[in-house]
Amino acid sequence: MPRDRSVTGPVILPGVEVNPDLVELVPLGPSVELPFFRGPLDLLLHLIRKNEVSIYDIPILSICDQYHEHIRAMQDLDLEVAGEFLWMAAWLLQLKSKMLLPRSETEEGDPREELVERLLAYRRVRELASILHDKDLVRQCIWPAGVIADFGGEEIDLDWEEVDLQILAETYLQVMQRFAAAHPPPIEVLPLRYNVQDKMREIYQRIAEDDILPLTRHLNRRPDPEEVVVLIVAALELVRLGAARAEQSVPFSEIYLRRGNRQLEEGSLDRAEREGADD
Amino acid sequence: MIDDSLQALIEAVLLTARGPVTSDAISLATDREIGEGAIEEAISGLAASWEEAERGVRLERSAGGWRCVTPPQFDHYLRTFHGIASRQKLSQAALEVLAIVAHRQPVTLPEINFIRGTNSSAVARTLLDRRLIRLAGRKKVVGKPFLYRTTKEFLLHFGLERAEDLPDPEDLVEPEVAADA
Amino acid sequence: MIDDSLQALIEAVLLTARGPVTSDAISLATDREIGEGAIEEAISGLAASWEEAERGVRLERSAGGWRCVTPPQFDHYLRTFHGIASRQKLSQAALEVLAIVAHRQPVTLPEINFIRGTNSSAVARTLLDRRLIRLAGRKKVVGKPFLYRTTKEFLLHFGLERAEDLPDPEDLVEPEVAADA
Repeated sequence: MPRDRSVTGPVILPGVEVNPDLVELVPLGPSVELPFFRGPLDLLLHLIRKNEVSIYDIPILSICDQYHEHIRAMQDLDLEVAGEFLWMAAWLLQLKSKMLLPRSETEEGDPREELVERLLAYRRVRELASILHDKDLVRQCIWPAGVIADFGGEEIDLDWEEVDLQILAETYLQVMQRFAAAHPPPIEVLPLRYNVQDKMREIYQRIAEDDILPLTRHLNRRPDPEEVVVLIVAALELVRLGAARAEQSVPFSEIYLRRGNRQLEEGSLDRAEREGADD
Repeated sequence: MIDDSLQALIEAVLLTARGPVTSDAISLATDREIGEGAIEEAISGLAASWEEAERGVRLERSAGGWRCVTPPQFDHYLRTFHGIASRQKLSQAALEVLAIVAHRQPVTLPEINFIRGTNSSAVARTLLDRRLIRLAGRKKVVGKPFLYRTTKEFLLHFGLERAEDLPDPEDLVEPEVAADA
Repeated sequence: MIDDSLQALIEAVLLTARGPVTSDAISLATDREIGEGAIEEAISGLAASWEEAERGVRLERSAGGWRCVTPPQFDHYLRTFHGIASRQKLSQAALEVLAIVAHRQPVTLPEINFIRGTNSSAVARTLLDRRLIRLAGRKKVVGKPFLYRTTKEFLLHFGLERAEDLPDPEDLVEPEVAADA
C-alpha cells in the first residue's frame, strides 16, 4: 500500500515498549528505529502511556512540553510534520495556558475535557483495530470453496447489494474507454497553411535574383513538414512548366534549381495552377 | 504429513481449484515433500469414499487430472438455487447499461447500443423489470426512440436524493483525496 | 427426500455457491418441499461432521449465511498451489478506518478524519479498492460528503454475521478505565 501522506512523524526514543504489530518501524540508520505516529492523537496516547498517567487527568504541562519536543525531533530529522500535528501542538499550548490560570478564573468545567473525549474515542478505535488485526491474520488463511456446478458455465455476476457509486462509476469509465478505443477520433484534415502558388512565386523570385537555389538545403531549413511538402510540389510544378531547371550531379547530392527557359508573368501562375489541376 | 491430513489437504485443493488438478501440481504445492504416487493414492481413496457415501460432490478423472463435479441428480435443484441466487445479481452487461443510463440520462437505446457496440435491448428490458431504469418520453429524432432514466429505486439504492447528486465518475475513480487536500 | 440425500444436496449447493447461502434460499430451491427448519438442522449436522473428521473444508456462518471454507492450516499449500505469493496484510491505518466505519456506519470521511485526528482519504481509497468498505450515498450536510459502510466482503473476510457482532470497544477498555480512576 502506498504510504499514507498523512502518516508522518517519528518519535520514540529507544527503550519504549511498542506493540510491534501495530507500529510500522522506519529504519533510519543502523542504530535508530523510529515508529511512525499516525497522527497527533496516536502520539499523545503514546506519551500518556509512557508517562504512566491517567487519561482522565493528563498533566498537560509536562505532556505539552514532551509533545513539542517530539515535534522538534521530527523537524530535526527533516520529516515532514503534517498540519494536524502542529494544530494539536497549538491546542496543547492553549490548554497549558488555561491550566496555569487559577481554576476559578477559567470558564466552567475542565479545559481538558474535549481532549480527553477525543483521546478516549480514538483509543476505542485502536482497540477495535487491534482486534481486527488479529482476526485479519487468521482470516487471511481461509479460502472459499468454489466447485463449478456441472450444468453450465459460470457467470461472474455482481451482487446488486454490493454495487455502489464507485463500481457504477468504474463501469461507466470502462465502457467509455472501450468506446473510445473502438472509435478513434477521425483524422482531421486541416486547411493547408501554405499555398503552392505562393511557394512557386517565392522560388521563382529566388532563382531570378540569385540564378541558383540549393533545394535540399532550402528544404532542410524549414522545420514544418507541411511547408516542405508544399515547397517540393511548387518546385516540381515550376520544373514542369519549364520555368525552372533541376540539376543533380550525383545521386543523393544537392539538387540545384536554376532559371528555366520560360518566363513566368504575373497571372500566369494562376493559370499554371488551373492547368495543373486539369491534368 | 500423515494420511488424514494429506487427504484433507487434497480435498482443500480440489474444492478450491477451478479446473482439473493433476497429482503433479499438488506434489509441487507441497514442495515435493509428498511424491506424486502417494498423492495419486490419496486421491483415489478420496474418490472412492466420496462415491460410497451419498455426497454432494464426486471426483472424476478428466483432461489428465481430477476435478470435482456435482452428481447429476441434483441438477434440477442446483439450477433452481443458482437461478434464485442470480436474482440479486447484476450481470456485467446490465451494470454497463445501468452505468450509461445513470451518467448520460436521458438516453435512448440506439445511443446505448452505439456506446456499447452491441445490442442492449434484452438487458434494458431486465433493468426495466427490476425497476432500476424507466421510460421517460421519446426523443424527437427519426424513429422517436424511447428515452431512459434511472428510477427512484435506483437513487434509493445508492443513497441519493436526486439524479444530479450522482458524482462525476472521474472524481470517484480519481480518489476523494483531491477534493480533500 | 431422505436425510442423506438432503445433506448431499446441501453440500452440493454450498460447494457451488459463490457467497454465503441462507437456509431460506435452499428451501426455495426445493420449492419449499423441505422447510427451513429441516435444512438448518441438516446444515448443522453437516458442519458438525466436517468439524469432527480431519477435512479439507469447514462450514462457517458469516454475512448472514453459511459457506464452505478451508481450514487455515492449509493456507501455505493452497497459496503455493494457486500461485499466490502472499496476501496483503491490512495496515494499522486501514484497520483503524475499518474499525470506525464498522462501528459508526454510515460515516463520512471528515468524521473519520476527526476521530483519527489525521487525514484518512488515501486509506479509505485502499479499502474501497479492496471492497471492504463501500460508498453508501451522501450525507445531507454542506458539501454532501459521501457516506461509507462496510461490505459483505468485510463480513466474509472477518467471519462475521453482522457488523454489529464486532465486540464493542467500549467494553474492552472498561477495566483500564477503572484502573485509571
